Amino acid sequence: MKKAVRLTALAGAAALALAACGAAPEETTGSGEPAASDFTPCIVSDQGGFDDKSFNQLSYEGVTAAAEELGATPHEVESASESDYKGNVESLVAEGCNAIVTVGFALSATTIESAKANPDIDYIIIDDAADADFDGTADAENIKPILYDTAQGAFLAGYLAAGYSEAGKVGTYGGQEFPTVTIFMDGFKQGIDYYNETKGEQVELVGWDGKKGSFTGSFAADPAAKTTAKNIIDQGVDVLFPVGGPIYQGAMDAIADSGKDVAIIGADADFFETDPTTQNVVLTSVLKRMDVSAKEAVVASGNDEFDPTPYVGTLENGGVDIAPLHNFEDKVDPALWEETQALKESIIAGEVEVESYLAE
Amino acid sequence: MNAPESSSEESSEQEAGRDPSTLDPGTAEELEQERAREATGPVGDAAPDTASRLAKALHQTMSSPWTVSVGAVVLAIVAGSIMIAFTDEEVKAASAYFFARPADTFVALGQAIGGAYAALFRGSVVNLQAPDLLTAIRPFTETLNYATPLIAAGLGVALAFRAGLFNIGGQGQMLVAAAAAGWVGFGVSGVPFPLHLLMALVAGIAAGALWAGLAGLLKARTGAHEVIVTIMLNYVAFYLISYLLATPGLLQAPGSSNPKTPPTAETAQLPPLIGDRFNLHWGFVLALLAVVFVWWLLSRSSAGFAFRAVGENPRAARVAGIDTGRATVSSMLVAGGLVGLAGASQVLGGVTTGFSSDIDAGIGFDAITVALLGGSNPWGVLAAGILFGAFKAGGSTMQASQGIPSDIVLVVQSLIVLFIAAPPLIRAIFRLPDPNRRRTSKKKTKATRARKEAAA
Amino acid sequence: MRLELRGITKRFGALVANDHIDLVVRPGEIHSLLGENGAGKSTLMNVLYGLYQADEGEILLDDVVQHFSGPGDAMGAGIGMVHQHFMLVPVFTVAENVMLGHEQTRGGGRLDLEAARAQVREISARFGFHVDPDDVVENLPVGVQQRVEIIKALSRNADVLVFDEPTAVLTPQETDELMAIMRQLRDEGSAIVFITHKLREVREVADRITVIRHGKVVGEALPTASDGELASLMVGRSVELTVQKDAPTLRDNGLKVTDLVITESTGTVAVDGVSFEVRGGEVLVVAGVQGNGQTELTEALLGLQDEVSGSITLDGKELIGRSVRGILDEGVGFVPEDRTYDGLVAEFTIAENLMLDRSDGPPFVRRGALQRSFRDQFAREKVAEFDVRTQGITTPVGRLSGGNQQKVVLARELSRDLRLFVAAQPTRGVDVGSIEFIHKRVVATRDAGVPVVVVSTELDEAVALADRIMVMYRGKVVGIVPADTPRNVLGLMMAGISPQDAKGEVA
Amino acid sequence: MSADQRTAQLDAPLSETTRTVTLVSWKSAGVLLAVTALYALLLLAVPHSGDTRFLLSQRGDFFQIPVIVLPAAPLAWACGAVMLAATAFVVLRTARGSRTPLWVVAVFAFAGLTGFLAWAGAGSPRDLSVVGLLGGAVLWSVPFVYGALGGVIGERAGVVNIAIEAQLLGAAFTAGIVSSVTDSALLGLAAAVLAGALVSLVLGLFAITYHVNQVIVGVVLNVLVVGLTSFLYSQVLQDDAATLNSTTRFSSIPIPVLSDIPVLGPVLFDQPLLIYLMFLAVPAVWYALNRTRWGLRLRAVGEHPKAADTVGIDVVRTRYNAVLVAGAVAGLGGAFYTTVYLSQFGENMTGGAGYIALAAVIFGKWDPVRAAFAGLLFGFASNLQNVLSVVGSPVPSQFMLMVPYVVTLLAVAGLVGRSRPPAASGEPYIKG
Repeated sequence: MKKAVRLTALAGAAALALAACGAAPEETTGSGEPAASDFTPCIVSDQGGFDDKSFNQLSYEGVTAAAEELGATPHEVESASESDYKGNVESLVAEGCNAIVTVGFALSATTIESAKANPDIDYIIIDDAADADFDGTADAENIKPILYDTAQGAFLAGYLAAGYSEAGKVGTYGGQEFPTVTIFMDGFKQGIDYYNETKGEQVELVGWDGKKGSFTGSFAADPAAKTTAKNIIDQGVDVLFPVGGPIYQGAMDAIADSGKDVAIIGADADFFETDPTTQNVVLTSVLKRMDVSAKEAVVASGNDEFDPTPYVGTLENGGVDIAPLHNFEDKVDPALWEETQALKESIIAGEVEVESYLAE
Repeated sequence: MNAPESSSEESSEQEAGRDPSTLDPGTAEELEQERAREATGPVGDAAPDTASRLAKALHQTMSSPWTVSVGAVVLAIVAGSIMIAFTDEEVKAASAYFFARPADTFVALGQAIGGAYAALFRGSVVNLQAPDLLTAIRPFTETLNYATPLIAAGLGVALAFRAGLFNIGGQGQMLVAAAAAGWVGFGVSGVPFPLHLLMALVAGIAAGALWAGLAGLLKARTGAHEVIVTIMLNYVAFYLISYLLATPGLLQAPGSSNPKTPPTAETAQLPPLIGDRFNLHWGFVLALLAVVFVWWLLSRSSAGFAFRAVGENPRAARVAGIDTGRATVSSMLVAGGLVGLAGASQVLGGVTTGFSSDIDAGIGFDAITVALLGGSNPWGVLAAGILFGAFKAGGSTMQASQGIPSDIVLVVQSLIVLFIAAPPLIRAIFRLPDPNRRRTSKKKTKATRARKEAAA
Repeated sequence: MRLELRGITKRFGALVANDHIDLVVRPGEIHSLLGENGAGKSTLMNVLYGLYQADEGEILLDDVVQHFSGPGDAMGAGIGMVHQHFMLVPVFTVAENVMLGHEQTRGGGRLDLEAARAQVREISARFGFHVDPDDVVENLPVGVQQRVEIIKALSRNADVLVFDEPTAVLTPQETDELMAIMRQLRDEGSAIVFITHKLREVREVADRITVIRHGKVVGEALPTASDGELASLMVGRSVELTVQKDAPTLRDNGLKVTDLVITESTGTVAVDGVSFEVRGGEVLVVAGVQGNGQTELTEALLGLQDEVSGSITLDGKELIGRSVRGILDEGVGFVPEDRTYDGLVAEFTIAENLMLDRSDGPPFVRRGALQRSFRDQFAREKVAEFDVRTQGITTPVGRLSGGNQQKVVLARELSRDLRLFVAAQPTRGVDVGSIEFIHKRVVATRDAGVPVVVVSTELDEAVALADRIMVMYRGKVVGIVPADTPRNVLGLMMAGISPQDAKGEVA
Repeated sequence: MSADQRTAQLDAPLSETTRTVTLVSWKSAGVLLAVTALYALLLLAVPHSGDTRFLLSQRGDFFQIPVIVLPAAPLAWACGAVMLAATAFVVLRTARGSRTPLWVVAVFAFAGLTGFLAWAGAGSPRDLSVVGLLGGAVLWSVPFVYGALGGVIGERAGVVNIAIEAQLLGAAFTAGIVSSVTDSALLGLAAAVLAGALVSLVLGLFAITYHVNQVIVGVVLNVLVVGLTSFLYSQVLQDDAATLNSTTRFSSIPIPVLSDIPVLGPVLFDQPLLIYLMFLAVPAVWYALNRTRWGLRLRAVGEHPKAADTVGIDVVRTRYNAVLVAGAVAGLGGAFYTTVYLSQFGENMTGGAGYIALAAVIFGKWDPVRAAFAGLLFGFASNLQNVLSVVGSPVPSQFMLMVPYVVTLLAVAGLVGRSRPPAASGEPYIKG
């Protein structure tokens, strides 16, 4: 056994040695661009971490993009649990951050506290109003809440899915029962109901009845994500709308295993772009452009144009949208797509109301 | 499966400086050894000449458990360095042309590792770049702040160890304690400051105690192994708290549908210890008091005497009229109460803005490592808790300033425990002398068997 | 095969367990290795069997030097061992135990149990063992288990057979059986090493005797040597085996056990309808081969057994159903059979062990706190009184020798006001000097008017200490007889034969 | 005097053997009674009316069975009656001093479950797919069963394997990378086996060679592997997820004819290779432990290592061997995550399955077949929650998720009766 260990070590060392045989780069004397800015944008995640394929990741991308544009070096801290939030935000303050992006409702209280203690720093909180006293405004003047009325986008997706479904059954499920998740499911349901109303159809929604539904219990592509998807597929749906980061990957596997022709609808980003493996399955995606808004807010802060007014992404301002059909253009009745586009205009115009806790 | 006798016994070895020879009267060769021992004089006899006394002192230092602990920490930090180097972009870039210009790699390595540990130091002990003194010492107060629940929970695990029980249930005990303390903390109103705080603390400690006591009761009554029971109770507690958090009218904050509680009322919060600028709160003092309490309990009280007797040899304890079942239940109650203190201090001092189902923050498991590192001795737990608190505080700064993933801290912590649990390995690596040159563990095996029989 | 050990030396740290031991055992000979407990016999045999490696010296078989790195090598060379503590897996069948380590397999790695069974049957028939290969070992009586050990050795074609203290667990009759088996083996040409400290057995069966003491060979003898000669060789001085005591002064109070039945958790009835009485001022010795219910009986007296029916009264008070604490408080002193398991906490100091049974109240504890100065003073007194040889009262008790450990237990148990004293195997594994001391304390306790129950498996001790002897067999009382009952009658009783029949058979 | 005569004499007293009696415990009766009472309370407190739709076949099955629609309340009460009858039977038997037979518990559990399903699914328009319920149970149980087999093998050799969780996670991670890079699920499986064995090697090093308390090593290893895999996941896999973390999975292989059996066909005979392997592994491990030289020596080492040593068995080597095999088997369970169920590795994706497997070991009384059934039971309980949430269960999901753990608590507290672990389990062997 010892011999085997040695052999393995030897092989490993050899591999390293081979890899280390590259040529050294020329000495570069200050030709590289120095950090153009002394502005330091920072971001702290919630427990999901920056690889959650959801709001942490998109926000992180926004911050990185902003930093690039500003020529700054971003600092980031991932939280492992809620007792880390305070310490992590404080670490960033100690590192001299000028703008701190905090992601998620879980960081709300910490953000407010830190913002009050550090009025010179700009705070941007994603998916939360930072309004602990329920007075309708953020609790500190240097916090910019960024929120998304994703029910509007999901409404369109629901309408589209209902029209697309041949089985007359569509499904949805969430990661955990958070408002930021159920707002998608609510909008989706309203879209289906609207379709049934206007068309006199009976398309059913499995997995959410407006109050209760199916949740995997986490925002991970864990076995529960797939099982939940599988059980919904077993009910005979042909469109599936998984809400919550990577849980859609479970749906992908469940669809592959079922051998059935089930389409999925993406949440947050356009799956067609972000995950090429979904290209043949993704009907459309409900877009929540956190990368864009986070970037804009950070850039504004970097240019001393920070505006603490809350931002609510809607169909109107483009913060929320529905992605193009891509590969499904042939499969979707063009008339349906046109109706969906028209519906979007009606929502913007206020002719069709989408209910959500963010709707005015 | 067996209770982890090694820790508790090791700690008592260390206290008593015992020569762990065997003492089974049944086998003849051991009598032979005993006879020789009596002939050659007691082991503790120091040789008269100075040189050998010095050598002996050196031998004792080098073979003491503390040296092993330090060795384990050093080894684990070396392993952490390797991971840091692996993460660092500069190192990766430079190592690609290692043979062309090796110096670059070493410089990059030095910068990466040096930078990381400098950040760890800056984040956990003192920030020398700080503009004023108060800001400079702030990191150490953060360390103590993180250490507070670790010490309390570590004491809970250590106490159980000493009573021969392996309490893996820290997570569940913290969760129910946090829920109870939190519920009193925000659900009760109109009670003035110290009283409200006291009520919340008592609720938390009691809840933790009951949750652990349940495991103790099952062990004492049915012989169900406490490791399995406490692990299962962790899950039960987690889902129970998740349910309470998701249900309006129970723990969920009114008007919200997030699985999160309302903030703790001001009157139930542990006040800041050294001013509002610092997060450090009176929970740390409670943790220190808990250290003293556990020390007194274990070494000065009759209850602690019974716990230790049951932990070391339950059969002998039973024959001596000690109610082993009662000792099991009550040691778990106290252990759970200590872990409950950790949970209460989390929601009354650490996270007063409302909490969710991960309020235990892995402390229940970290407490095991803290207890092991501290040799299940209250003062050792204090030191180990502060060390791990420093890891947590510094880990955040390491991440913020050097981009080093926090998983490394997890790995370093678990390596420390692994190494500490295997003194022979550390001795082999550092070529330290072995204090027990004779056969050592046969007695342990016997004690384990006795424990098993007593449990059955 | 001729076995020769030359200059075998084995050290454990500073101590020398075997010091240049030479020994020759020829085929067709029973060579007895005689020595006190702890003289180094077992170490020597473990060296021979490859369990230990000798620091010096060599082992020769038929004049060829052997190197044993493990028992496998020794067995391969033809050495078989019947261990003092049986090396049998309790949950395995006889056949499985016999085949373990040299299994034959059929296709697919399947164990050839049939071959093993056949082998067991064959050897069993050759020596008249009556062992069923499919019996599970833990269900067999010890005597039969020992035969399984012998079958194990024989199935490996051992030419040299080592019997390590084989008679400790046998009745006198079973011992006779074993002697016959050993002779039969010898007559078939085996070389036999018989390790024991029992003089009578040596003289009965050995062809030659080697005596070792303190790890050294101190002499050789022939079976014709007298007991006294052998004993003084073995111990190094003349030993007084009798205990000085006066006739008992009986009191009215005492222990009364009526129709006691103890059931173990496995369902085995360990003690089955036992009744007896011990009055203040007398010693009742419970004799019998180990494992016939004596342990359970003493444990029940202290409330350590769960499934108990019948009645145990002490001075008229019922003890059954009371907690151990309650029974201790009634004034019961208890020296457990196995002090390491049951009597002491090895990691605790002498002082702590001396207060182990009084850790719940005055004088050792007040208001929940240990009274350390009282404890230490008490410990110093007791250490002096009971002559515990130690560095100090803070020495962990695990560092003491067996005899001194037993003195600590005695000191603790005898320092309370007793109304009953129960001592199970009080001198097992204890050196000769301590044995005398312990016996004197037991007699002193009796003379103080306390009823005393002593469990002993050594007939010599039973006869020496007892006022009356109660013999147990299979959980039942065979009979309660006076201490001057002839030894051979007692021996038969230990095999389950009633006193009347036993006397008849002896007569 | 011949040998035979002597033994004949000796046989006389020996024949008078020690009396034994059967001790029965009221624990199982008590537990059954409590469960029945709780069940009745549930029906009374939260009555549900309407029909429950049991779906027994899947679309595309060879035999189509129509949806069975049953009135929920009568069915649930009927099941309750069966439970009560079983409990009464157990009470009677216990009073008469005989032990509770396993089949009564099985009947009790089946009735309770059916009744519960009827109650939970009452009035829902959704079909309760029995195939989905059972098929999912089989799938969910895969890591539990392999993990439990690994636990049994280790513990029968005297090494407590708390590191099952670490073995599962390490194997899932390795299988994920290897099958992603090589595009071969089979190679992924092989890598998982190696990874499981590697974790075992560390366990063995500390537990066997350095005599460290096995429970501690196990717990710490679990934490260590979580840390390491998370570290590598974020540092390596995330950078190039398309190459490194999109695994090739085993596809289902329907067995002709057998897979067409109604209900059981799709549940048992339309599965990927790893599941068929599991069906084989359970009896294989049983056979290996009980009928081969390897197993005999392994058990000897776990029961009485010194006895094994004295017959020339190398205890340390045998234990290493057992622990490595145990890790390899548990590794197969880990491979399930990334080569069967999902096509990517996720941080801490095993989520405590190793601890459930450990519970299955104890529940199964250290017997591979019983442990496998215990694993199956836990798999069922885990899946039940998922199925019911789609059907629209009245029970909060958190309570359903608690079920396996509560069942384990009941089990270790006496439902299965006192069980005897291998005698030397958890004890390091020190020669001499």
